Amino acid sequence: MKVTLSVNGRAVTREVEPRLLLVYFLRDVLGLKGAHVGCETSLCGACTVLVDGKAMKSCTRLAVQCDGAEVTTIEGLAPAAVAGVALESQELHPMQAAFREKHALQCGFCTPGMILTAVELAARGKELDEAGAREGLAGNLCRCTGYQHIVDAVLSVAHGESAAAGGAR
Amino acid sequence: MTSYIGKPVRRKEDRRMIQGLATYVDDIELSDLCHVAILRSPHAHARITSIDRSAALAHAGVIDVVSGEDTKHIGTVPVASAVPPDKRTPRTPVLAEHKVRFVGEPVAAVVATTKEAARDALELVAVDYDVLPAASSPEAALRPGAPILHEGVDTNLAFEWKLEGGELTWKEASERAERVLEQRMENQRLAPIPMEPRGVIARFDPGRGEITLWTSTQIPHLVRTFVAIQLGIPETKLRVIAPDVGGGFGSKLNVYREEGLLCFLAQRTRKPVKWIERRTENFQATIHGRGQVGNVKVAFTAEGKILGIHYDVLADLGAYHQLLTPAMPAITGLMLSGSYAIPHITIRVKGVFTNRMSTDAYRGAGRPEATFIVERIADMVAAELEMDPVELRRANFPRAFPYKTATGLTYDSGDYVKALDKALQVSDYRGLRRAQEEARDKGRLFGIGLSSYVEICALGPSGAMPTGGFGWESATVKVHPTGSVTVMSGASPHGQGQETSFAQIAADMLGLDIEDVQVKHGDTGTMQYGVGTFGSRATAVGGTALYQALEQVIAKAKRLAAHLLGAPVAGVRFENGKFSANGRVLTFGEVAFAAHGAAKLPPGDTPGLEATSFFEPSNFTFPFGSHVCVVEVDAETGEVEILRYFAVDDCGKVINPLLVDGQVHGGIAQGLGQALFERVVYDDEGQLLTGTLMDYALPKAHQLPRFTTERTETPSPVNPLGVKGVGEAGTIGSTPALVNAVVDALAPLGVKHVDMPLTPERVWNAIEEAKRARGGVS
Amino acid sequence: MIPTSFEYAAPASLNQALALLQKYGEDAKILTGGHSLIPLMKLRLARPSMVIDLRKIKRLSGIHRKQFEPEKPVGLEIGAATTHAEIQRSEVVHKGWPLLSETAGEIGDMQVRNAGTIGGSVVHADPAADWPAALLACGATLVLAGLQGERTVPAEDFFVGLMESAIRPGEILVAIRFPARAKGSSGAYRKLAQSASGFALTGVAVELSVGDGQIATARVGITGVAEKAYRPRRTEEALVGCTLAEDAIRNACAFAAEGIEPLADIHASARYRAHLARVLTRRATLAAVERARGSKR
Amino acid sequence: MKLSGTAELAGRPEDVFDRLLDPAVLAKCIPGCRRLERVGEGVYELEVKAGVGAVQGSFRGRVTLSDVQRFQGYRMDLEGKSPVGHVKGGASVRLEGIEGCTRIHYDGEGTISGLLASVGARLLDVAARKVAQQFFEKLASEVAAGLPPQAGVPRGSEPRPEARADR
Repeated sequence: MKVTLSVNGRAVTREVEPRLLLVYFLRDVLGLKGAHVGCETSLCGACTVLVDGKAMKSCTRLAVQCDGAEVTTIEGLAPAAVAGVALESQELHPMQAAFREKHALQCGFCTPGMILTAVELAARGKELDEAGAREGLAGNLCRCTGYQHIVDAVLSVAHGESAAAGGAR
Repeated sequence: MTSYIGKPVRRKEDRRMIQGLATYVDDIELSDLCHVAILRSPHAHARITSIDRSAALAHAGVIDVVSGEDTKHIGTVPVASAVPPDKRTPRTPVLAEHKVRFVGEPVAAVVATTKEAARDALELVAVDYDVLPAASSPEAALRPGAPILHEGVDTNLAFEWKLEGGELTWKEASERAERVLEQRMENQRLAPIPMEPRGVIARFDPGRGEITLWTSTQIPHLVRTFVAIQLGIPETKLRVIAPDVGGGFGSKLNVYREEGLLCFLAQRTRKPVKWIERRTENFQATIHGRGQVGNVKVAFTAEGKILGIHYDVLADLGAYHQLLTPAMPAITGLMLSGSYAIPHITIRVKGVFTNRMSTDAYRGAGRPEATFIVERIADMVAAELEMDPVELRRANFPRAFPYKTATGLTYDSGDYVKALDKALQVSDYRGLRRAQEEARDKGRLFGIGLSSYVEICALGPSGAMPTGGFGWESATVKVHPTGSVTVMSGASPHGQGQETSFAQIAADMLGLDIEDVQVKHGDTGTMQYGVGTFGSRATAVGGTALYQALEQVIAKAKRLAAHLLGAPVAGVRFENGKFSANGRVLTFGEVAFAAHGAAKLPPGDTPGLEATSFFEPSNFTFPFGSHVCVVEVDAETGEVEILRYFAVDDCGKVINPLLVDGQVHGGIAQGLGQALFERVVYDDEGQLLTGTLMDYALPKAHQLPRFTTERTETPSPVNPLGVKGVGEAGTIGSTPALVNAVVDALAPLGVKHVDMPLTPERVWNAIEEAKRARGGVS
Repeated sequence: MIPTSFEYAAPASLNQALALLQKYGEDAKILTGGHSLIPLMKLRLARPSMVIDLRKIKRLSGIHRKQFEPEKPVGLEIGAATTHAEIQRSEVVHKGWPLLSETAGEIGDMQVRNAGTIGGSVVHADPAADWPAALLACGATLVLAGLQGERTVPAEDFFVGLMESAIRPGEILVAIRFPARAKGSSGAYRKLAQSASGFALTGVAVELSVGDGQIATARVGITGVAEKAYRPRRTEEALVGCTLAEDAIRNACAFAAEGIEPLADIHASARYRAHLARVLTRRATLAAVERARGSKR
Repeated sequence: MKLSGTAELAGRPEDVFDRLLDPAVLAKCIPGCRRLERVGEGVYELEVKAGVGAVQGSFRGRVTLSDVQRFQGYRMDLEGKSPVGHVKGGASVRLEGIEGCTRIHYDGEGTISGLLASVGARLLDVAARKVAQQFFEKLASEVAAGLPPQAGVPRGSEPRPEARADR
């Protein structure tokens, strides 16, 4: 079955089985390995991507459901992302930069999904407080960090702190 | 001259991870890659009467289907535990042979050209079972007439092990004691749940007869050695690569059936094969942790001096030994003195086979169990004597270091009073107690919990390792002609950040920009043998190996610089990456280039500038700390709210405070997980009831408080960096702090102990029972 | 993680969807957000041969104020394919039916709320889902479409049993209607979540009105406790005319699990669920009373 | 898991007993039964599509009847396999004649293995009760339909299953 959608700003059309999940469409068909599969029950959030601007679990969507949708993955988040493929040297999205600055990741497996959820959360701006950030991250599990640095990263972007400031490299 | 060590350097590994460019096993694509799906036993205990694979083989895309009959020549999955010496070690086949012994045991494997075909065909493999009664818990497994897991012996007892020591005997300790308290204590089974499940890819090169194995592991070199033994191939024909590894927490400190199996399938099908664990498989067949239930007795004086601990424990081993399964209760035994000077300690362990997945090392590995027991004891004794738990702890801390415990360990260095005092200060302990009084006056259940832990890290010296060796670590420093440096560490990380912390050490010692140092790890095909990252050892043991290699490189570079500058070696200063003598200066890069150009070498010296070093520590290190947890309990629902959490940890010298905070935060979260949420549940038939994240609760962001972390810094004398290790501290300290806080909150009702996890219902039950016991109306 | 094979269709109209449903019978499943169905399909616990995606049928999503009967006050109609997040964020809902905003915000997590739909959840009839409690408390009516036309079913007749609703083969839930709320009324939802899944160990929705220093009307919906969400009739009766004193309300809420056979599983015993039903009914009632008084001031 | 309960059928034990063991009747009464064949003395193979709500599975298995004491009772053992788990259960069934009716007492236990056990635990007790209830409801009507039309035979009452989880 044919599906046409926009991924990181680029239109793609592919023939897929109806049962193909969006996360496998991204990973196996398009080679975008940033969305990860961490559970089978739609709980861990490692597969989170933005569908039409909203954070969604790509393991709980069929690729065919996304016909006509605009999907943004971690690879396409940074402003200078070239043709949907991230480059080692490119400029980072403020949330990506904040994750590095605040040491909001360890093993990195949950990180792409975490960042995309964080992007939607941080759009709430100043009204986002710590409790709201924690509640908002409830759909993304991290086993490494205890979440505190992630919450700090989300709040720093939401509140407009410059991620580039402070700290050695 | 340090410009990186001790500073919050941002991680070098982050860039690829925040852009989705990291490479975990499942991200690796190979041409012609085939997919493996594994059929697992739905039964806890059954005889396999027949396996019909014809329908699966006929399914489109299926290349092969194998079962235990095909793999019986493959050696047993290894057990590397040296303790206890006389234990039963049954064969652990890569695919079940005749019998299955736990839900999730691999029975057959399907290889297909797509993962859809492999998954679909799995349903077509028809297995008939003759279901047997299950020994579904250690207690049940020891009952007379219990079903026997492993034929040949009429018991499920794998071993009995006893450790007894100290200046007093238990008899003396209990006779001299004012009182002896007794309590049943359980360290429930937990699932480690790294966010990346396991995954294995194997590729066979028929021309060279070589296998490349990508696996999500903490110990690539040990996997190479053991899998080569299993397969009966020379170790030179197997290359193991651990790419980016998405967390391990001990669960990837193992050699699993799928590693040998995939190598076999790659050889057999001549295709590269990939198996990615599903989360349901991860719950069933990746090791679990803890699983100890025991009875503890403590003898103490009226002044609160603990005279002896006597602990009888059943260790729930599961159906087979994995790599270190039998060693876990031994580590608990060794650490039963906690951070106290206790004149007598006995631990008697019965290791029991059960129809469940194996238990093994899970973050803390034996120490959280010990710490939970000792720290609960400290609070129980304090409550019994109506002493402040702080004073009881003070009264029992050892006064001088090194301190030799009744269990035979020597604590390297410490200042337990200092860490405790700092914890009291940052938490405003007195203020908290006042707040507690006010809250109690209003009928609120407000609790404060302490935990003063010590842990054993930097495993280990090799001779004292529960593995009977492999306590060392290695590092290679390769200086390239342009002066940039590759560090190769044997301690393969999985989230800890060694690419940064090791680069900090190298950059500082060589006076380089950190960008000029690249840390490599995880590929046995390109680097020297190493042991791995576990037991909070990477920095203390692997970092020291690096330190030694760097010293060797500097020594050689100095000789060359002296030669080039025409000065005696002793007259050359090396500072900030510059060699100077006689008023002349050479940069590190210039010396590196000269070393490779080799046109003007000192007599007898060789070209090149690199060194490999192996470090064998003389002792373990013993990090310590004090945590304070503040909770409020909802008296009606039993819900526990964590109001504040303070941690003061002493991990010796700190290379990167940012990474240390990260380790402590994550550790605390995991420890609170055990205390509040997590448990693996098997029913009486041995069925796994917590098979997904819908039923096994990992802590989520909104379920945790903000942690306040502070440090004291007592350098370890065991290594030149003075570091101790921090990977497990948070996990070890936090579990008893939370439970002590909840019991403290419930103390006015008469509650003395609550079993973990402290689910709302359990806490509510404890409240109700206490009310009934007091004759109150519920 | 890999569902069994199936056919897929995204019909443009409700009639086309109904025709497909008729054609494929019980092996067809309706898909809106997918957060009830796709998890089951990934584990292969659901194996539909046909999945009918309603995403192109515009009339199935949206939140509208609507007059259901002439001369009756204006109520609220929520399309079955409306996401939890849309309901949570809706100003109309927030102002007029705060219980619904609150309930929507308690469901799953942000990503689930962004994708999951009220209709999908309601039809799935999970005994621990949040919406059924709110629907019962609000006296909602479900609009079901079939090839023969539409019919409406009151919420209390809709939830039949464990994951079983009154929807008939061949029918599609198109909308949920909430009647207008009287002045001086308000609602609240109180839930104790199962810590792993976030589903309700017990969730209680209360919708009531206050007048003359007492509770004038009260409806209560309880989820998570029994095999289906239910209304504790004796508690509702006792609440009507009850003074606003906590003790009086406590007494009324003592019947919240009366006549119910509570579920038991590894997360909570039957006894504890019954206990939570009583406690949370009182808490939800007190919160609703507080809001109702506030709204009158 | 244990499952026990009672159900009442119209007609005396002598009238209904043989119908209870009739494959045709069983096939009609077992909820979701797609196929049922007698393959030996008291042994039936069957295919059942069973489920709760959207959770559905196809089971293949066999039912074995033993200890058959005509008009009094029998033992029934059941085994079913599906890709998502296995079910196994057994029950002793006793018939009691009460005023021209038959009261059936059943007392059984069952286990579920595999994925079904680990993800569906909370559904199982209720599902088992529901299946038992549907079975006896259908049985009551099947038996009543098979009785000679005769006045005054009291109808059976609502079946009353009780499931109890041991966990």
